[in-house]
Amino acid sequence: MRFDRNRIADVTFGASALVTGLAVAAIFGFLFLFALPVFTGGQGLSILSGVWNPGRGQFGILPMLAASLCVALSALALGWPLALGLCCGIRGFLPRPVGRLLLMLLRGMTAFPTVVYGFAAIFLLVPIMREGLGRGSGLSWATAGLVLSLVILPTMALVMDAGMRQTERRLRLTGAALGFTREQTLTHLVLPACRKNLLAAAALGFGRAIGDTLIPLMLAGNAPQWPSAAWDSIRTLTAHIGLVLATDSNSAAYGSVFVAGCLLLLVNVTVQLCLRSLLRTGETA
Amino acid sequence: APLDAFKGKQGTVDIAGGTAHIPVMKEAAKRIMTVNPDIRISIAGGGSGVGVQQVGEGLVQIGNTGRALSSDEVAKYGLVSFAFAIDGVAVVINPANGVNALTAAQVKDIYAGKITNWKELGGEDRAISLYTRDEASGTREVFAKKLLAKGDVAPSANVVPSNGAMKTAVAQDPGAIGYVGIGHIDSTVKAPTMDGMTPSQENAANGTYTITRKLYMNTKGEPAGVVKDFIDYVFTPEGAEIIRASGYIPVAK
Amino acid sequence: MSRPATYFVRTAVWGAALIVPLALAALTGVLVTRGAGALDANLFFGGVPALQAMTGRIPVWDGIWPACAGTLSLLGLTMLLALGPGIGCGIYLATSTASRTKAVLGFAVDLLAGIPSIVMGLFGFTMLLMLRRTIAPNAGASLLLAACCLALLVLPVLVSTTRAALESLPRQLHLTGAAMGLGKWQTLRHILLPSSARGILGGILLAAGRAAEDTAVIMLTGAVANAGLPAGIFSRFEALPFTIFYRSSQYRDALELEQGFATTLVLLVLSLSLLAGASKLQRTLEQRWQGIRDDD
Amino acid sequence: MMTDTMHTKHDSVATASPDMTSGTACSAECGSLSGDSALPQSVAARLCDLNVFFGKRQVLNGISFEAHNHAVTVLIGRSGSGKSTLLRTFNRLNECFAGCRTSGHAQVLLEGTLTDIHTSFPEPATLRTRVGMVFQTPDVLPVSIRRNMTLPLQHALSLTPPVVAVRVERALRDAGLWDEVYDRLDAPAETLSGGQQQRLCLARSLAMRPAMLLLDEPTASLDNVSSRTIEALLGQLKDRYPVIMVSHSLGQALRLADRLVLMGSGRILRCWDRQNGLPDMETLELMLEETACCE
Amino acid sequence: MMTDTMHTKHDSVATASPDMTSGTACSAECGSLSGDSALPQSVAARLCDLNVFFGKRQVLNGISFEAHNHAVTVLIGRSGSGKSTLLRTFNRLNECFAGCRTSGHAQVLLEGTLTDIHTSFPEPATLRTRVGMVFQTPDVLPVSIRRNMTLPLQHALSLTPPVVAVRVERALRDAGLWDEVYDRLDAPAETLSGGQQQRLCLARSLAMRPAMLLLDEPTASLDNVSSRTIEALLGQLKDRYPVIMVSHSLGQALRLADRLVLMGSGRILRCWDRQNGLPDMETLELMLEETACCE
Ligand SMILES: Nc1ncnc2c1ncn2[C@@H]1O[C@H](COP(=O)(O)OP(=O)(O)OP(=O)(O)O)[C@@H](O)[C@H]1O
Ligand SMILES: Nc1ncnc2c1ncn2[C@@H]1O[C@H](COP(=O)(O)OP(=O)(O)OP(=O)(O)O)[C@@H](O)[C@H]1O
Ligand SMILES: [Mg+2]
Ligand SMILES: [Mg+2]
Ligand SMILES: O=P([O-])([O-])[O-]
Repeated sequence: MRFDRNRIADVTFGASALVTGLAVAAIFGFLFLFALPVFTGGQGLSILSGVWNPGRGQFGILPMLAASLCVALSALALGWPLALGLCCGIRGFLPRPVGRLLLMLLRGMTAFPTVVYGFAAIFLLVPIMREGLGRGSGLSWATAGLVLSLVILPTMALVMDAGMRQTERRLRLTGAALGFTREQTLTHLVLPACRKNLLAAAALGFGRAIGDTLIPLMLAGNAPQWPSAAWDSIRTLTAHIGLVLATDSNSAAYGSVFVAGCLLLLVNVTVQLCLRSLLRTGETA
Repeated sequence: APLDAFKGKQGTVDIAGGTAHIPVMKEAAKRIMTVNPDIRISIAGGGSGVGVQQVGEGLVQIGNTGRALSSDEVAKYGLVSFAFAIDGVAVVINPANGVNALTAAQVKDIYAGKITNWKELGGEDRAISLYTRDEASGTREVFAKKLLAKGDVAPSANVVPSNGAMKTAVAQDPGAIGYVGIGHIDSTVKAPTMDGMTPSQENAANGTYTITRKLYMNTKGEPAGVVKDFIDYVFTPEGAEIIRASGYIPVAK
Repeated sequence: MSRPATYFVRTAVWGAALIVPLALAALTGVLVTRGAGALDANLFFGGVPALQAMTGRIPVWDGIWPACAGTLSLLGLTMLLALGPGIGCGIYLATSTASRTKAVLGFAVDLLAGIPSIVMGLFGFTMLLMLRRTIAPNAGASLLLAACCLALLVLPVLVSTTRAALESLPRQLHLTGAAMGLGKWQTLRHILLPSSARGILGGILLAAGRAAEDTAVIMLTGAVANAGLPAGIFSRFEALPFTIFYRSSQYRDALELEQGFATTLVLLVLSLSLLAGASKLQRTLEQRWQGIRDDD
Repeated sequence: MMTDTMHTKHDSVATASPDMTSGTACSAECGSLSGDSALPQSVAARLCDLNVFFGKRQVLNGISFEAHNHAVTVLIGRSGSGKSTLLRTFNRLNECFAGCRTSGHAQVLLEGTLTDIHTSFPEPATLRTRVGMVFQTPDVLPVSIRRNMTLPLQHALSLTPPVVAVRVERALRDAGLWDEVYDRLDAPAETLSGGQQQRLCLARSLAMRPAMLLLDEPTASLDNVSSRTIEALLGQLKDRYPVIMVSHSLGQALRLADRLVLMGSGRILRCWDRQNGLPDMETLELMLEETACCE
Repeated sequence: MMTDTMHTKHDSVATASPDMTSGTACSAECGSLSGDSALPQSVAARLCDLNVFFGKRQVLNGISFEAHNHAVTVLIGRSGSGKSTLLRTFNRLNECFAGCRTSGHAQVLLEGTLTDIHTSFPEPATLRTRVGMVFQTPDVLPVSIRRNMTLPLQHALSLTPPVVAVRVERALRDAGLWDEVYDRLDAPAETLSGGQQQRLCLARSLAMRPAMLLLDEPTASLDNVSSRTIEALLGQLKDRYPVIMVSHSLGQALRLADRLVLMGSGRILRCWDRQNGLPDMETLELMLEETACCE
C-alpha cells in the first residue's frame, strides 16, 4: 500500500512536470510555425527594420522591441527596490502591526486587475504626467512605466517574502545574539541568503512588465517610434499585438504579430539565460 | 411582427468583429432572445479584421466589418456582405479649444506634422497632440481615405485602440485632435465643422456630410437558418429603428 | 560597505511604505468616487428582475451578472486545471535529485513564467485554428479553451512558489521525517507540505488573482461582450475584466463609463473576498495540522 | 601556541593510529564476520568493511563492527571522528545527504533474522520505522507537543487514535517528561527548553517501539538527574531492544556500555566488552587525547 | 511505576523548596543590592527581582543575583528550570520571543560602569555586541565557515578586513578549531560535525571581544578532550571578561565555577562562592534530585 502511494506520487509529479514541459514546447512550436511565413514570404527580414508605416509597406517592429525593453526595465528599476523595501519592512524594519498591514495590502494588490490600474490611471495619472512633464500628451513611456512598476510590485514582493519568511525565522535569534539589529540581520544575513530569491523575483517582475498588454496599450500612447525621452509616446510589442491582431489576416501587418510574439519569447529566453549565468557565477564566488 | 420568424426555432448565432456594430447587434439579440431563449446569440468585438478572420475560419456565423471587404478576403473565404447602416466619421477636439472650424487641408497638415500648434489655426498657443486609431479600425480607414487622402500620419501620433479611448483622450487633453464615429460624439468632445460641413447623422443621411462609411455583416456563403433570420431581422423596419436608435442611418438591403 | 547597503534598504523601506499605500489609496479613491454611484441592481441585472436574472430564466443584456458568473466559472475551471500540474511539478522540482531532466524542466518553467499573456492568448488562438484544420473541425473559442490557456499562464506561478516554499524549509525536517520512518511521500504529505502550506497557498492566491484579472488571454480565446450566463464549457462566456476593458474602450455615454468604474469595484470586491476566504481557510488548516491551541 | 601543540599532536597520531588498530583494536574481532558462535550474545547488528564518503571526503573508513542483543553499545571518540555518521548507517539516513556514498555491508536483526539493510529494503522508510533514532540536536517538528508524538504513530505505523494516545503517555512517562508537559500538550513544541526537547525526541522514538534504538548523545543537554533517569531507562530498554549510542561523557559510557567502541578519524580504533573488562577512565581519557580529531 | 515516583517527588519538592530558599539560599546574599563593598570582587552583572513570563507562564520568579568580574559563574539546575532564560536576560534576548514579558532590573558592567541594560540601550543590538552568547544548540549561519566568523565583525562591529582576518584566526585557534578547518574555511559551515559547529559558535563570539560572555552548555556535545580544551580556555578568558555559563556536568561546574548557582522552578535556590567553599559532588547531586524540574 505504502509502496504504491510512493510510486503513484512519483508518477503523478513526474507527469505534471511532463505536462509543463510539453506546454512550453508547444507554445514555442506554434508561434514559430506561424511566424515562419513572414520570413519566407515576400518581405523577408524587412520586418526587423526600424520603421512601421503599413501605408507605405514598411513593417519594421524594432522600435516596439526597444519600447518594450525600455518600459519593462524602467518599471523594474522602480518596482524592484520598492518590493524589496516592502519585504524588508514586513520582515523587520517596520513595527510588526504595520508590517502585517502591508502584507495584507500586498496580498490584496495581487487581486487588483491590471485593467483597473489602466482605467484609473487614464483619469488620474495621465493629466498629472501631461502637466508634470510639460511635454507630450501624458500618454507616455513614463506613465506606463510608473503604473507597471505598481502592477509588478506585489508579485515580486510576495515571491521575495516567501523566501525571506523561513530564513528570517531561522536566523533571527542568531543575528540578535551576534549584536545585529533587526535591520542588520535582514540586510546582512537574510537578504544574502535569499539572493537567489531576489533575482528570481526580478526576473518574474521583468517578465510580467514586458508581457503586460493593457497598461501600455492604455497608457503608453502606442506611437510606433523609437523611444528617446520619458514623455515620448511609444508602442510595446504586446500593445502592438493587441492593436494589429484585428487587421486583415492576409496582410503583412498581421504577420508581424507572430514575429512580435517570437521576439517576446526570445527576450524571455535571454533573460532566463542571463539569470542562470548570474546565479552560477554567484555560487562559485 | 418580424420577431415571429424566430418562434419555435433553435440554434446559435455567434457574432464578432467591428465594435461600432455592437449596439445594433446587442439590441437585436436582446429582442430575439427575449421572445425565444432557445436561440443563443453571443456578441464579441475585436475589430473588423477579427470579424473577417473569424467568420472566414468558421469560428463565428456573422463577422462584422466597418469597411468593404477586399477582393482578397472575398476570394479567400467566399464571404457574402450585407451593408446595413451608414456611419459618419468626424474630427473631434477638446471642448476647451477655441477652434470651431477646420478644413481637410488643415487636418492633413496637422496629421502630417506640418502644423504643430493651435495658434497657427487661430487657437491659443498650445502644442497639438495627435491621436489616431489602430491599424485595424474601420474608422481610421475612412478617415485616412476621405480626409487625409492617404496622406501620412506623423509617427509620433498617439494610437488609441477604440472610439471610447479616443473620446477619453480627447476629452482630457486640451491640445488634442482625433476622430470618432459620429454616433460616439457627446458633450465631452467637440466636433468642429469640416470644410463648412457640420458633422451629424442627419447631414450624413442627406448627403451634405460626406465623410461616411458603411457597416457590414458578412457570412461565409449564403446565410441559412437562424443566421439568415437574424440578418433579415436587421433589415426589417424594427431593425431600422434599432439602427437609428444606435446613432446610425439604416440602409435598405 | 555595510553602511550603503543599510541606507539603501532603509530608503527603500520608507519609500515603499509611503508610496505604495498612497498610490493604492489614490487608485481606489478614483474608482470609488467615479463608480460608487452606479453600484445598484441595475448594474448587475440591467433591468431584469433579480431572481429571474440569477437563475438565467431571462437573459441579462445590460448587466454584469453574466460576467460575474463567467469569471467565477472561468476561475474555477482554471484552478481545477492548473492546481494539480502546478503543485505537482513544483514538488517534483523541489524533491527530485539534481539531474538533467530537472534542470531542463526548471528552465522550461521559468520560460513559461515569462510568456506574456497576450502571447498565451495568441497561442490559444493558433491552437484553435490548428485544431479546426485537423482533428476537431467544430471546435470554437470557449470557456474550456480560455481556461486551458489561463491555466498555462498561471502554472509557473504555482510551480515556482511551491518549489520555493519547499526548498526554504530547513534540511533537518527531511531528516526528521525520514528518521521517524515516514516514506518519501508521507514525509511530504504530513510534514513538508503542511510546513510550507503558507507559501504554497500564497502561490495559489497569486495564481488565482492572476487568473481572475487577466484580460489579454481570454480576449482571444472565448470572452465576448454578450453571451448571457455561461452555458457550458464549450460555449463562449462573459468575464468581468473583459467587460471592464470593453466598457472603458467602447462607452457611449457617461452612465456607461460610470458603470465601467462600478464593474471595476465589483471585480475588486470579488477578488478581495476570495482572498480573505482563502486566508481564513489557510489559518484553520495550519492550526489543525499543528494541533496548537492557544490557552490565552 | 595552542595550535602548535595541536599540530604536532595531529601528526604523531596520524602515524600512531595504524599501530592501535592492528594491535588490540576490535576490527580484528569484528572482522571475522562469520564467527557468530564465537560470541556468547547473539548479534543484533553487523557492519562489514563499511566506507562512507561525503563528496570526495571519506568520513568512515573500512568499519567492521558488531553490536549485540540485550546490550548497550556506546561509541566514543573526538568531535568529528564520524560517530554520528556511523550511527546513521544503521537506518540508512546518510542517504538523505546530498553527495553521500556508502559501500560495504550492513545487517540488522529484525524479527529474529539478520537482514541486510541495503538489499532487503527497497523502501528505507520501512527500515527506519524499525530502527529508531534520536539526533544530537533536538529536532522537534514545528507543531504542538502532542502532534510531535502522534504524527509518526499515525502515519508511519498507521495506529488507531486510542492506541496512539496510550503509547504517547507511556513514552512521555518513560522519558521523564510527562509531569512537565501533561498540561500543555497542545502548546508548540518549540517552547520547550533544550533538555525537554531532547526528551521529547527520545519519547517520540520510544513510542514507535522500534527493534533497535540509535541515540546520538541523548543526554548531552540534560542535567545529571535527568541523565540518570534516562540511563536507568536505557538499562531497562536494552532488554527489549539493542541500543547503540554516542556519548561524550566517559563516565556515562563506562556506566552504560556493554560494548565500548573508540572511534578516531573515521576508523574504529578499539573496542571493549564488559565481560572482558572495560578500561578505566584515565586510560580512556589518555587514549582519546592521542586520537586525531579528524584526518 | 516510574511515573508514580516522579509524581510524589514532584509534590514533595513543591513544598520543600520554600525552605531551601529561605535558608542558605543566595537570594538573601544577592538581595542586598546596594552592598557592593561587602564583596571582595567587583560586580560584573546584577539582577534585581527579575521576573520573566512567557505568555501567562512565569518562567523566572523574583531572581536577584550578582556575577563577578574575573570570575566564572556557573548555573546548574534541572532541565526546564529556567537557566537558559536567565542567561538570556543579560543580553535581552528573551525579547525576541513572542509573548515574553520581563520585569525587574538588570545591570551589566560596561566600560567600567554598571549600566542598566533595559533603560540604557534603546537598541538592544548595541548591548548584544558587548555581551556575547553561545547557544545550547549550535546555530551556525547557512554560509561558509569563514563568513560565519566575519559577518558579525564586519557588520555589527564595522571592522576593517585586515583586523577581521587577524581576529578570525585568533578566535578559531582559541576555540581549538583552527587545525580542523583552516584548509576548508570556505566550505559550508553546515558540513561540520556537531561539536565542530559548537566550537565555531564559540569562536564567533570570542572574535567579537565582548565585555561579558554567556555560554549555554558550551561543551554539551563535545568529547572530554575538547571540553577540557574549552575549559582551559575559559579559565584564561575569565581574566579578560566575566563568564556566565550553564553546565549540566557537575564535574565541570565544580572545576570551573568561582560562583555556583543552583536553580529550580524559575528560582535561585542556592549559591556558593569558591572562597567560601563549594559543595562536593554528592551533596550537589542530592540537592539537584530534590529540586522540582519545573513548577
Ligand atoms: N554532510 C556532510 N558533508 C560533508 N562532510 C560532512 C558531512 N557530515 C559530516 N561531515 C564530516 O564528517 C566528519 C564526521 O562527522 P560526524 O558528524 O560523524 O562526527 P561526530 O563524530 O558525530 O562528531 P561530533 O561529536 O562533533 O558530533 C566531520 O569531519 C564532518 O565535518
Ligand atoms: N518561548 C517559550 N514559550 C513558553 N515557554 C517557554 C519558552 N521558552 C522556555 N519556556 C519554558 O520555560 C521553562 C524554562 O526554560 P529554559 O529554556 O530556561 O530551561 P533550562 O533551564 O535552560 O532547561 P534545559 O536545561 O533543558 O535547557 C521551561 O519549562 C520551558 O518549557
Ligand atoms: Mg555527531
Ligand atoms: Mg536550556
Ligand atoms: O472598426 P472601428 O469601428 O473600431 O473603428
